[in-house]
Amino acid sequence: MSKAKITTKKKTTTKKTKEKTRFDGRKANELRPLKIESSVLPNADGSAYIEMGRNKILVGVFGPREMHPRRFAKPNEATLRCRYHMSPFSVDPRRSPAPSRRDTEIGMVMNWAIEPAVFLEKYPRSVIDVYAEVLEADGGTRTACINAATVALVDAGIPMRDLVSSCAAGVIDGQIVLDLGDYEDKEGEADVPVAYLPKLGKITLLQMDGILPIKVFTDCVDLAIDGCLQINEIQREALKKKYGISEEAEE
Amino acid sequence: MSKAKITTKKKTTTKKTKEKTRFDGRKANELRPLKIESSVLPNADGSAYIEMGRNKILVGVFGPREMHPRRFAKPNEATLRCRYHMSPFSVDPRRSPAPSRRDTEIGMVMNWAIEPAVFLEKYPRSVIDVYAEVLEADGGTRTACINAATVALVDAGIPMRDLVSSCAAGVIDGQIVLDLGDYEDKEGEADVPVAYLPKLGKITLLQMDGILPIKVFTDCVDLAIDGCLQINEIQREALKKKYGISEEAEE
Amino acid sequence: MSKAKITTKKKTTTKKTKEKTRFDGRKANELRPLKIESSVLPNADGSAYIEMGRNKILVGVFGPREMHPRRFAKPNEATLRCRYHMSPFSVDPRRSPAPSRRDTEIGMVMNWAIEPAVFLEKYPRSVIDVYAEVLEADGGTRTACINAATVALVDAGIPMRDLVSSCAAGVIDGQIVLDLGDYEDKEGEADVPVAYLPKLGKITLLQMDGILPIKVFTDCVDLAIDGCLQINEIQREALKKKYGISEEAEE
Amino acid sequence: MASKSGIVSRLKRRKIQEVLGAGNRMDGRALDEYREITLKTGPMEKTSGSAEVTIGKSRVLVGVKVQIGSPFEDTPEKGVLMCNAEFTPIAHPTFEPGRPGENSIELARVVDRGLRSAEILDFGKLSLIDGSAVYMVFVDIYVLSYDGNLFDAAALAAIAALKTAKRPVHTVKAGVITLTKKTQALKILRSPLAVTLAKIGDTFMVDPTADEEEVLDARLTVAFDEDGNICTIQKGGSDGITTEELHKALELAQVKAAELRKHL
Amino acid sequence: MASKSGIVSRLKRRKIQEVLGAGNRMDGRALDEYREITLKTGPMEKTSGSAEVTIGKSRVLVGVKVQIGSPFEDTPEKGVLMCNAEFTPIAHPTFEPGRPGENSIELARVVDRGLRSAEILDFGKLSLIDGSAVYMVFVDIYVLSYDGNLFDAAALAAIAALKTAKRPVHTVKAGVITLTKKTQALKILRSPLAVTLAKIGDTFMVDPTADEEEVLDARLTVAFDEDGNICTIQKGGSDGITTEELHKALELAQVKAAELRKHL
Amino acid sequence: MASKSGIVSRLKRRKIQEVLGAGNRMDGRALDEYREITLKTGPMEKTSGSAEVTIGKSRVLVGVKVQIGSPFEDTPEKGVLMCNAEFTPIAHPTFEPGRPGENSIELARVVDRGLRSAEILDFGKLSLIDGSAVYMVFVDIYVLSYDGNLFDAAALAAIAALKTAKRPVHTVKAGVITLTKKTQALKILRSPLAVTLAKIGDTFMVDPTADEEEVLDARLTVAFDEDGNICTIQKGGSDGITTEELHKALELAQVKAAELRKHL
Repeated sequence: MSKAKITTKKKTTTKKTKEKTRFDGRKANELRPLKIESSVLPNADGSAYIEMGRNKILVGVFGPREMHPRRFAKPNEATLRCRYHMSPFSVDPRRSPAPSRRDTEIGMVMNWAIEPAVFLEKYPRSVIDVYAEVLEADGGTRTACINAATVALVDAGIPMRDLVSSCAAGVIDGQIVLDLGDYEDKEGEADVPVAYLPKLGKITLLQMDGILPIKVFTDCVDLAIDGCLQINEIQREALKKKYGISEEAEE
Repeated sequence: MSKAKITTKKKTTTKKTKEKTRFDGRKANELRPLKIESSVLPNADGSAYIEMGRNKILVGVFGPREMHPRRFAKPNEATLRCRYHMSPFSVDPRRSPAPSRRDTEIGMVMNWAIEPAVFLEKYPRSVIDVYAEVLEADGGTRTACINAATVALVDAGIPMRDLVSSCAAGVIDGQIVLDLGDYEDKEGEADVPVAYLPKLGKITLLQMDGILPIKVFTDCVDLAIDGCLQINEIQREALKKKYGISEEAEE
Repeated sequence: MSKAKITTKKKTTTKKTKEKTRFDGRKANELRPLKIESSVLPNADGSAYIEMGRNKILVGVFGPREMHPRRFAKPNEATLRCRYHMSPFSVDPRRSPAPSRRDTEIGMVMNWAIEPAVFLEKYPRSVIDVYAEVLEADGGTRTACINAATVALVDAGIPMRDLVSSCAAGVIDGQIVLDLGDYEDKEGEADVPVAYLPKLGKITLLQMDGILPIKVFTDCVDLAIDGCLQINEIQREALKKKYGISEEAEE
Repeated sequence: MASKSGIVSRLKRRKIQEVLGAGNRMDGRALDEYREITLKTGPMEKTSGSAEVTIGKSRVLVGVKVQIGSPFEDTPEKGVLMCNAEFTPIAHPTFEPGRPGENSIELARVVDRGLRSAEILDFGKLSLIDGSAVYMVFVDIYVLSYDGNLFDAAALAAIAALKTAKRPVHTVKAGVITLTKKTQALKILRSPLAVTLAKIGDTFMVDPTADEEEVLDARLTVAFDEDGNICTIQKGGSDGITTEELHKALELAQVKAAELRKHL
Repeated sequence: MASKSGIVSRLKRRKIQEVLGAGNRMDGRALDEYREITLKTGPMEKTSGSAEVTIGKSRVLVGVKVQIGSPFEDTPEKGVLMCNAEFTPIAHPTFEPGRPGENSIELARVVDRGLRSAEILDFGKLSLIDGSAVYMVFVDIYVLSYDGNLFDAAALAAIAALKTAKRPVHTVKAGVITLTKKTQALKILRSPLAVTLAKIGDTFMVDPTADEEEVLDARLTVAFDEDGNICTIQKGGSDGITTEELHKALELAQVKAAELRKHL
Repeated sequence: MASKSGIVSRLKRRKIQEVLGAGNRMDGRALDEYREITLKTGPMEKTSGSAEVTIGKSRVLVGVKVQIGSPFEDTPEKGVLMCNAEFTPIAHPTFEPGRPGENSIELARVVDRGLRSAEILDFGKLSLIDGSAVYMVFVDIYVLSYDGNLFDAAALAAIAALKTAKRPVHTVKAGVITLTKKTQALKILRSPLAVTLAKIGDTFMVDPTADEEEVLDARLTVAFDEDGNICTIQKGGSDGITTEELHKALELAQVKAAELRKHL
């Protein structure tokens, strides 16, 4: 039975129905348990640890620092350089430690998701490295990486226009649900990861794989943005806990 | 039955006998259908497309341009840099897109075949890149690449001493034949690719694999040179079609 | 039957017992046949060939020469750079010519073993390359490489504080034996390669794999040092043969 | 796909934005207008299927090869689809020979994800001996000329090549695989087509050129199947878009996808 | 693990030696005193076993995975142990992403040699079908933070992860391997633990920090099993040691290994 | 094999040409004169066969290993020959450790093509189980010292090593391969030997030194079998040759090949 068949049939019923309970007992619009902690790495300029469901991810920020080789430096702004990497034991079966094409692509979309939030123009010719290490993966790693990277950037004292918050929504058995875990991810008809800048009202990450009518897709985006707003609060809490007040970090 | 046995037995009869017809109906001294077109790539400084039998090859020339890193630049002349590359789908079965040792060797012999024809001394410290992309392969790709590269160099406005023309001859069933296609290539006792500069009377590519008495080998070279002269005319036509007159490009 | 069981049981009897004869008829404290010759490579600044048992190893020294890229140069001394490499046919079955992790580690420990003996401070900003090529391997290649490298360094005219001499000792069937060949290496309970600077009384290479009580281990080290001292004489002979007198090379 | 921070890029951007301010594009096109598109299927004889697409001066050749190989460990009874993209150095002066860069990896991944999420093949029918021998479908994207919008060209060429591909037919008897002389179409179940929009300043436009891609703020690629469903989305570029912009962009893309489909 | 020849390193060394001259260390520790050690087993759910160790600000995570694979050619009836170490770029500003460097290769090799020479597993019992299917035990050392003494942290984390690891259980019938729902402990036969000493000038100290490693003259790592036997030795650093120094170092290391063992 | 465009090379070239003008070579040899050649077979005990050749100060060691492996897909019932060349960094100050460069690839390819086109082995007899287990013949060319003319040295060493090689003998019963204690010669059917000529200005000479190779205009390598047939030709260098020059060169090469053969 193909995905499209399901989603097309259920088109009329996919309006954030919240009756069915999910694999892990969550409601359709409920996030997985989320925990963010900043300043967790002694040698990084900024860092954060996130648990989002069973995802366990460390992000370290280094910089602004000098770009090597210098000819890659941008004359008017800093270069943001995101790297996404998974530990060999983060998934089953074990994966090779060499970067995959998927890793490269996720590094690119992380970069695009975060760049609009950073005052890069304050650090011409320099580089800001954001290294995300996925220690354990449970679906939605890219959104978790973006959430942690944002907190780590603030932790590094880098001035931000806004906090980037990221979350996916998807469709399972015709129902739109928030923040899919990996059991759901594999079963689901579609997955829509989104990153959002609440102050600026901008979507900075948007991907989708699956088969969805436009309306269902945009409903997914709306639900994912709802999730982002919830996560934004948690990010602020994590920073407040560390700094007393998070506002100054956002200008 | 080993190759040498055949060729030694047939030694007396290998004098360009033209009785037998070939796999594809050609005469022994007949080229495969040949088509060359120049200026086919919008972003290259010069380019050419060749169909030689079922070979389909695009060549792009970039330069003269600055050499990076500079320490590899030659103080008194330009560096010619030929690259031979096959698409994954050019052969059966599919090949890896990573360059093979064969690719590297063919790039080297292309370089040597073409260098003597180029006024490299006019562009000290610079580099001229010649990139050959084999889209479909049908035996004799290196000769086809050289033919197209020459036209592409003229198309790029690079002054040439002569047009390099290239063709193979070989021995099949004791008969010397011109311009082997891949069915013949695999069956043949020997294959002798040659590149020739007609004005200067110089052989600039010469390779051979097989087992041949000297006399048969030199007969092959002679026949291949005949083929080169025919191809030279076709190259001139291709350039004339584009530029009205090809002579100016050769000084 | 595990290694530890053996070595623990035999602890009291492992005092350099010399009764048993070995696979190749040697006594417990007897070196394998050893031959060192210097100045064997025409293009190296210094070189040596060693046969130690069936090990056949060539070492070439190049330098002191300019370090590329320059930013890796040390301002106050030369950089010693040892490379350990095995020919594909040096072992059975054939190995890949690409360097293995073991090769990298042995290059590191060779470096540490030899560095203390070289007056690196005489050649600031330069590099001394020591390339060891194992043509045939027979157990104890790293010790043989160090012995040959030392002779090659003197041959290159590089001033040395001392000649580094290297030899392993190990435990087989509870007996401590000197300079294990590869048949013994695979059977043995432990192998302890040592490099020693006789004048300075310093151990500069020390590794061990196996399971040994401290006392047995230090007995192995003592026996290995005995072996080093014997080898030191052979190194001096090799240099004397070439230069008449080896003392000047050591300051 | 160069950096937009250099001086040349900034001048280029200023010029493009000036023209956009007057509702025009540098090459005179309307914002919702594609350049000329050509599609040729079957140009390569040694493939199972092939197609060449040009969009303006961009040119992409796709070759499909179907061969026998080993299945993935976690899907032992299924055939395999592999997408690969090569940016040949003849396509643009800034493309260098060598390992695939980020942009070619993204191109291959987006086309691959599009084909996979549209479930174009019944992979369960592409197994010969479960666990050991299945059909591998290689889709090689060969970029011959670059002037922007490779996503749409590659997606169109890929599906056109797949739809016209003929795979070899093998028989299996007592564990022995024998090649027959027959071939058979791949049976493509769905045909996703990609539409790419660029946002420069506040203006959206379809089918960006290389110059427009160099200076764009955001890029949105949407693949649609024949029923108008979205199969894949990829947002690129270092600016965000609002939900309103998204809605308009999706509507425009859906219309353009239907237009593109006429070429198939 | 930077070069000790730079100006910064030489100033650092002078300072460290001054303090050592008075019998102290920069962080106030005694020469034979470890920093605070923590060990947590089982932090990663998707592994067969895992452990995280911190020694001061150094932090190492080890994940163990047990899977089915092919045996080595020369030991067709034995399971396989593979150690790998990754210096993640978050661990230190000087660590760059990319291929493993010399230091991570040495770390993996020393831990690997320690486990192997201690014969921690009965590899003969880890074969399912001799010659074609055996259990592969992957030990991945993931360095999350570097402040010296990775050898001791990695060796402790590795053995702790292995001792708590549960491997899948398969049945073999007529050459067909079937996964059961059972798991079973790996049965670790011996537990080697590493103790690293640094020599700066003529002074030996345990558990060197990153600063101490940067300026050290010699480094000695000794792994001991539970009976006090030595399993592996690795000397590093570009100065030698005398036999007297070796004897004292071994005695000290043996005492410290017994202390470390309390964390297991 | 360095570039001939540097100042040093141009001075070198002027000097070599001056001397050639008087009919001489820098080392006093005649134009058709080889340097001293030595050949030693069997120096390496752990190989199936080995040979070391010196030509002047050039020195090449070839090791042959015969092992069981998988056949190529398109020749399932044939054994496999693999040639590999390594330019060790001890051979010349300009050789750097690392990946094989262009020159070592060309050397391996030319020797490989020579052996292959001469059909030195009956590959059909080197299969144990068609499609799954055949003998692999590895020919590893190890360049220990470089002073020009590696082609001739490597070709001579390769065929000498192959002619004296003894492969293991296995028995096959019911699909099970068992190693016996017997060995057996490889049965080399033909012995191609290469002769290399350099052209500097208008002068041809055999057996070029490193200096001569650095400044040469053209290079011609011709391999002959024992009947005087040509097996392989490789022209190198960035100048062409006329057909007259070719004829003379081939005659000279044929004579020299016969001389070289006396060393075999």
